[in-house]
Amino acid sequence: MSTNHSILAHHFADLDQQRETETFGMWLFLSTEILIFGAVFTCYTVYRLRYPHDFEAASAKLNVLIGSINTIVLLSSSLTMALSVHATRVGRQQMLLTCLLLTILLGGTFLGLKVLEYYKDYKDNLVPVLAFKPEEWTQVQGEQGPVQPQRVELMLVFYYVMTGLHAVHMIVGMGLLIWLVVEARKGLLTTVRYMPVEVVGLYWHFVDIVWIFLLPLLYLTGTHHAADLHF
Amino acid sequence: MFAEIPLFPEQASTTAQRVDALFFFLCTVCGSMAILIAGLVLFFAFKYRRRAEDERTPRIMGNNRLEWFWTIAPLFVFLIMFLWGADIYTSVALPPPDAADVFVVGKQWMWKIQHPGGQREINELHIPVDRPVKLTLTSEDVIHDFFVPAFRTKIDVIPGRYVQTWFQPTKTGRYHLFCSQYCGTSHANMVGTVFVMERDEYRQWLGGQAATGSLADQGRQLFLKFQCITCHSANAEARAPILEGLFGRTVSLRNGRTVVADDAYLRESILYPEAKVVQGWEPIMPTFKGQANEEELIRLLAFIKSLKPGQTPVRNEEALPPLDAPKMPPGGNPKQHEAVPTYQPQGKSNEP
Amino acid sequence: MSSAITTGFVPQAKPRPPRAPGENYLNVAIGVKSWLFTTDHKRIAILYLVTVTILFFLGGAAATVIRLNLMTPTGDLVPADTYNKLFSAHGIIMVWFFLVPVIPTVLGNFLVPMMIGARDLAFPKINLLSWYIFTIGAVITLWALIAGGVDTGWTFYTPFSSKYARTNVMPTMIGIFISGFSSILTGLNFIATMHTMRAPGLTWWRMPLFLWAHYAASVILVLATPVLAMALILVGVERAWGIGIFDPELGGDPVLFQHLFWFYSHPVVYIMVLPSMGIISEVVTCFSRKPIFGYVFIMWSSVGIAVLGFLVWAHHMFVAGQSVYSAMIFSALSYLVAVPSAIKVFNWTATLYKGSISFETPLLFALGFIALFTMGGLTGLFLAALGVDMHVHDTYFIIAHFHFIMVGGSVMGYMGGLHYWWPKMTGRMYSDFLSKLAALIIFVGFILTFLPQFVLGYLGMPRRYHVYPPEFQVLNVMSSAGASILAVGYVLPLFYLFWSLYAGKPAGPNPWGATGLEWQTPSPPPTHNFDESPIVTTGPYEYSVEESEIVH
Amino acid sequence: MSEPITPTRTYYSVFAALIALTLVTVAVSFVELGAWHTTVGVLIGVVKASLVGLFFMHLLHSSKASWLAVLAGLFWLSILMALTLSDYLTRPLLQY
Repeated sequence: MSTNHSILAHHFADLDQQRETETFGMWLFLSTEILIFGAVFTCYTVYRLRYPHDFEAASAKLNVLIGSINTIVLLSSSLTMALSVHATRVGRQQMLLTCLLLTILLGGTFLGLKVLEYYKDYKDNLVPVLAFKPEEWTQVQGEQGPVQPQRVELMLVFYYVMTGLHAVHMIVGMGLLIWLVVEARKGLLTTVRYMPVEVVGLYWHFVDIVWIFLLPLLYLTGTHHAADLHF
Repeated sequence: MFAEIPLFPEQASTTAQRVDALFFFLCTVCGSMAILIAGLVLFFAFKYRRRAEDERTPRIMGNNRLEWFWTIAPLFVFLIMFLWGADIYTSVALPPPDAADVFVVGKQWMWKIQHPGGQREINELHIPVDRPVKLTLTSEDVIHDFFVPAFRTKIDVIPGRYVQTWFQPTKTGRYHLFCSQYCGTSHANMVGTVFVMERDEYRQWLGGQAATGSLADQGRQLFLKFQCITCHSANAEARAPILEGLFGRTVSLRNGRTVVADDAYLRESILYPEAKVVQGWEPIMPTFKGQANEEELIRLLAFIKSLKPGQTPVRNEEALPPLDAPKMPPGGNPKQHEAVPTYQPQGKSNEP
Repeated sequence: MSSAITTGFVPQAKPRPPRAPGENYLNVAIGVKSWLFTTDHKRIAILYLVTVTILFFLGGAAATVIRLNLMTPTGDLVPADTYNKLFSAHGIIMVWFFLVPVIPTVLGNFLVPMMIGARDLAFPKINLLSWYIFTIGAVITLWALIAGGVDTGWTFYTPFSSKYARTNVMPTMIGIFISGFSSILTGLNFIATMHTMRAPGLTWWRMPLFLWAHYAASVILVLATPVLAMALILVGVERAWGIGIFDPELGGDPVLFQHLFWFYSHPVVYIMVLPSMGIISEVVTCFSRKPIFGYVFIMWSSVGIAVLGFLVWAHHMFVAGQSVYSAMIFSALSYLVAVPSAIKVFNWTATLYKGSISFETPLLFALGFIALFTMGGLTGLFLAALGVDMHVHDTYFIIAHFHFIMVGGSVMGYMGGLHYWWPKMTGRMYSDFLSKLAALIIFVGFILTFLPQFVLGYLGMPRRYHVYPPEFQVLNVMSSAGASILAVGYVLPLFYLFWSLYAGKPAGPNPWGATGLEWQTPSPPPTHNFDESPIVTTGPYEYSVEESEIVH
Repeated sequence: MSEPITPTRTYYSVFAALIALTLVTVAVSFVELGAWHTTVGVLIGVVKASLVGLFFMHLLHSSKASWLAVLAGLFWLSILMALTLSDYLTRPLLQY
C-alpha cells in the first residue's frame, strides 16, 4: 500500500482532497490541544484571581531572563519552521534541510535552557516538595503584608505543570522534526508532497503559541527589577 | 415486611412542603407529557401498521409552524419550573435571622454536632419543633453531605470552608440523617438520627446533657489557651484589634478593600492571618493552622461572636487546662446503635 | 514517484481493484494478522465490537453483584470495601469503555464512510491506532480494577481521590487518560471525514441524520475529552507529590475539580445518546416507510445539543457549594438543553403519522428508546429545578434518571442499530422470534429495574450505599428482580446473533428496503465499500417516492 | 487548487514584529503595574498568537473548515473559563 510511496492514499479522490483533509485533521487536533492547555489555564485563572499577591510575588522570583531568551529562541524556531514549509513548496531541498535542522537546533536550545532554568529554580528553592523553604516567603511582602507560602507553592505547581506539559509537546515536536529530516534526505518531501512539513509546522507553531501565553502568565505577572536579569 | 411499601417520604419541615409542591407540579406536567407522547406513539403504531407489503405513504416532510410551536412552547413551562425551583433554592440559602445555631463537623465516618449551649452529640441531632435551625457545616477530611430526607435538606460539607443551610421542622419524630456524598469505606454507615422534639422536651434534653459551659465559654477557654489574649487584649497597648462586637461588622483592610466579618472571614483570619489584615495593624499574627481543629475553631468563633464591649478577658487571667473532647469508642457513639437498631449491620461497625 | 505527479498533474483516484464474485471485507483476507493490521474501517468496527462487548459484560457482572448485594439491607454478600470497588468498576467500565465508545466506534466506524459514499475514513491508520490505544487503556484499567480495585467511584472527587483513597487510583486514571486519546482520534477522524469526503451530490443538507448525530457527538469528543485528561493529570500530580491543586489544606479548592470533571462528564452523556438518536432517526423512517418529519429541526437539534450540552455542567453541583448565582445560571441553561431533545421526540412521533409501520426488531428497540428516553428526559426536568434537585441529588432518583438516559436511551438505541445493520455487517439475518423476544425482555426488565429506583430516590435512599434502612428493602428487591430479567435480555442477543453467523439466512443487499448509500452495496460490503462511486441526487429518507433516485 | 505559497518576506516581517512585541512585553514587566501585568501581557500575547496563526500557520489562506476548528476550540475554551468563573466570581457576593 505505502511500500511504493504512492502519494495519493487509496481512499481519496484526488490530492487536493487529501491535502485539505490532512490540514483540517491537524487543526482539529489543535482544537483539542487548545482545551488541554485551556483546562490548566482555567485552573490557573481561578487561583490567580483568588491569590493575586502570592501569585505576583512568586512570578517575580522566576527567571525572567531565561524565560525571555527562550521566547525569542522559540519564535526563531517558528520562523525556520515556516521557512521549511516555504522551501518545500518551492522545491529547494537544501534550504529545506537547513531550515529543519535549524528548527531542531533551536528547539534543542529551548529545552536545554529550560533544563538549566529548572536547575536554577531548584538551587533557588523554587520547587515545591523537593526544594522549597516556606520561611523565605514569609519575609516577602505582598501588597498587603507577607505572602502565604502555600499559595506561592500553588503558583509554582502551575509553573511546573504548564511548562512541563509544554516541554512534553516540544519533545514530541522534535521527534516529528527528526522524522521530517529523514524524509527530506530521502527526497520524499516535494512540491507535491509538502503536507508532512505543513502539518508538522502547524503543530510546532501551536506549541509556540502556547509559550507566547505562558510567558506573561508565569514570568511577567509580577513586577521585575533590573537585578532580576541574570542567569 | 412486604405488606407496606413506602412510596413517599415523611414531610417534616417547611422546606419539605415547598419542595413537594414543586415536585407534584413537575409530576403533573411531565406525567401528562409522557402520557401524551406514549399515547400518540401507540396510537400511530396501531393505526398505521403495515397492512400490505406495497403500501404507499404520503410524502410529509415537516411542518414549520408545528416545529416552532413545540420548540417555543416548552420554554414557557420551563421558565415556571426554573423560577419556582430557584425560589426554593434561594430561600434555603438565606437563613432567617432568628434561627438557632447548630454546628456540624463531618469526618470519616461520623457527624460531630455542637450546640451553642456547649452540648455535643455524635451522629444525633436534637432540635425543637417549629423553630428555624441554622446549620454551619465543615469537614475535617473529604467532602461529605448532610442529608435529611424528611426535611428535603441536603448540602455538601466541604473541607476548608463553612457552608450553611437551614430548616424549620414541623413534626416531632425521628428522622434519618444520611451522608450522601461518597466518602470512602463506611460511607453507608455515616448515618444518624435527627430527633425533633416538643419545646419542653427539648429544654429538658438540653439540661440533661453534660456540657462544660456554653460553646462561647468553651471558646473563651481556647482563647486563653492559645494565648490569643496576649495581643487581642482590651487595653491601649494591644498589638491587635479588639474583637468586641466585631462579628457582622464591615472591616477595612490594609489594601483598601472592605470585608464583612462573618464566619468565613474569622476562620480565614485564624488559619491564614496574613490573608486579610485589618487597616492600621501589622501582619504579625501567627497561624493557628494545625493547632486548632475544626471543632475548636467553631468554639473560638462562637466566643468571638458572643463578645460584647467590655467582655474581653483580662490578660493575666489564668488559662484553664485544655478541654478534653469526650473519648469516642472506635465504633462511634454507642447510642447510635440504640437509635436505629436495625440499621447497623451485624459485625460491621464503622471502624475508621 | 511518477513524473506526471511532479509536474503537478493530479491523477484520478486509483481504480478499484476488480473484485471476485462474493468477495467482501470479511473474506478478503484471513488470519489474525489480517485483522490486527487492518486499516479497513469495517474490520476495525468489528474489532471494536468484540472489545466493547467483552467490556459490557464485565461491567454488567459488577452490576449483577451490586444488585444482589442490595437484596438485603445489611449488605450480606460483599464487604463495604468490595462493594465500593464494584460500583466504581461498574461506572468506570460502563462509562468510558462501553457507553462512550460503543456506537461511534462500532456502528459509526462501519457506517460513516459507507453513508457518505467514501472508501474509508479520512485517516485509516489513525483509526486503527485509536483501537490500539483504546485496548491498551482498557487493559490497564481492567488490570487496576481487578488487581486491587479502586474505590473512588467513577467521579474521582477530590480530596478523596487525591489524598484519602488507598486503592489503585493512579493506574485507573492512567488507563482512562490513555483511552481518552482514542476518543479524541475517533471524533477527529469522523469530523474530517464528513467535511472532506462526502460523495458527489451529498451536500450537508442531504446527510442522513445518523451522520449529523455523529458529527455532533464527535465535536463533543474532540472538545470535552481533553479537559478530562487534564483534570486527571492534575489529580495525579496532586496524588503523586502531595501538592495541593484541589486540596483545601494547601490553598486549593476541591470544587474546582468538579467543574473540570463535569465540563467533560456532562457532555459525555450526549456523546452516548446523540449517536443513539441518529440510529432512531434511521430506523423510524425505514420501518414507517416515510421521510423523517422536520429534518432540519432534528439536524439543528443535534448541533444544538452539542453546543448547549457544554453550558450546563454545574447542575451536577447544585448542592456542592457553588455560588447561588452560578447555580441559577446553570439551572436556567439546563432547561434550554431540554428543548432540542424534546424536538427530536416530537419529530419521531410525527414521522410515524400516516406511515406504513412494520414491527421489525429494530423498530421495537427504537420505540423502546423513545419511551425510555422520554421518561429519562422528563425526569431530567426535575433535576434541573434547583429546589427539587436539593432533595434528590445523589440519591437513587439520579441513578434511575441517568440509567433511563444511558441504558434506556443509549443502549436501547445501540441494540436497535445493531439489529438494523447486522445484516449489512455480516450478510446474515438473525432469528426474528428471539430478537423480538429480547427486545421485549429488555424493555420489561429495564422498567422493573429502574422505576422503583425513582421512588427509592425520592424516599431519600442515597446512592453508593452498601447498607440501607430496612424500609427500603421491598423496592430494592423489586429492582434486583428486574435486573435479573434485564440480564437475560442482554445475554440472549449474544447467542442468536452469534448463531446467525453460521445458520442465519443470507440477508441480501437491502433486507429492510431502506434508502441510504450503505444499502446500495452488497452485504457484507466489499473492502472498497462500493463497486462504483455513488452520486447522490436527493435528500435522505425518500421512502415515499416511486423508486430510488440514487443513480449508480 | 492548492494553497498559495507565502513569500519569505512575509515571514521575516512577521518574525520582526514578534520579536519586537516580545521585547515590549518583557520591558513592561519592569514597570510597576500590579495586577495589570497579566492583562497587558495576555493582550500582547493575543496579538502575537494571531500573527503566528494568521501568517506562520497560514490561517489567512486556510479553508473555512480550519477556521471552524480554531474558532470552535476558542469558543469552547471561553465557555469553560466564563462559566467556571461565574461560580468563583459570584461566591463572595452572598454573605451569610
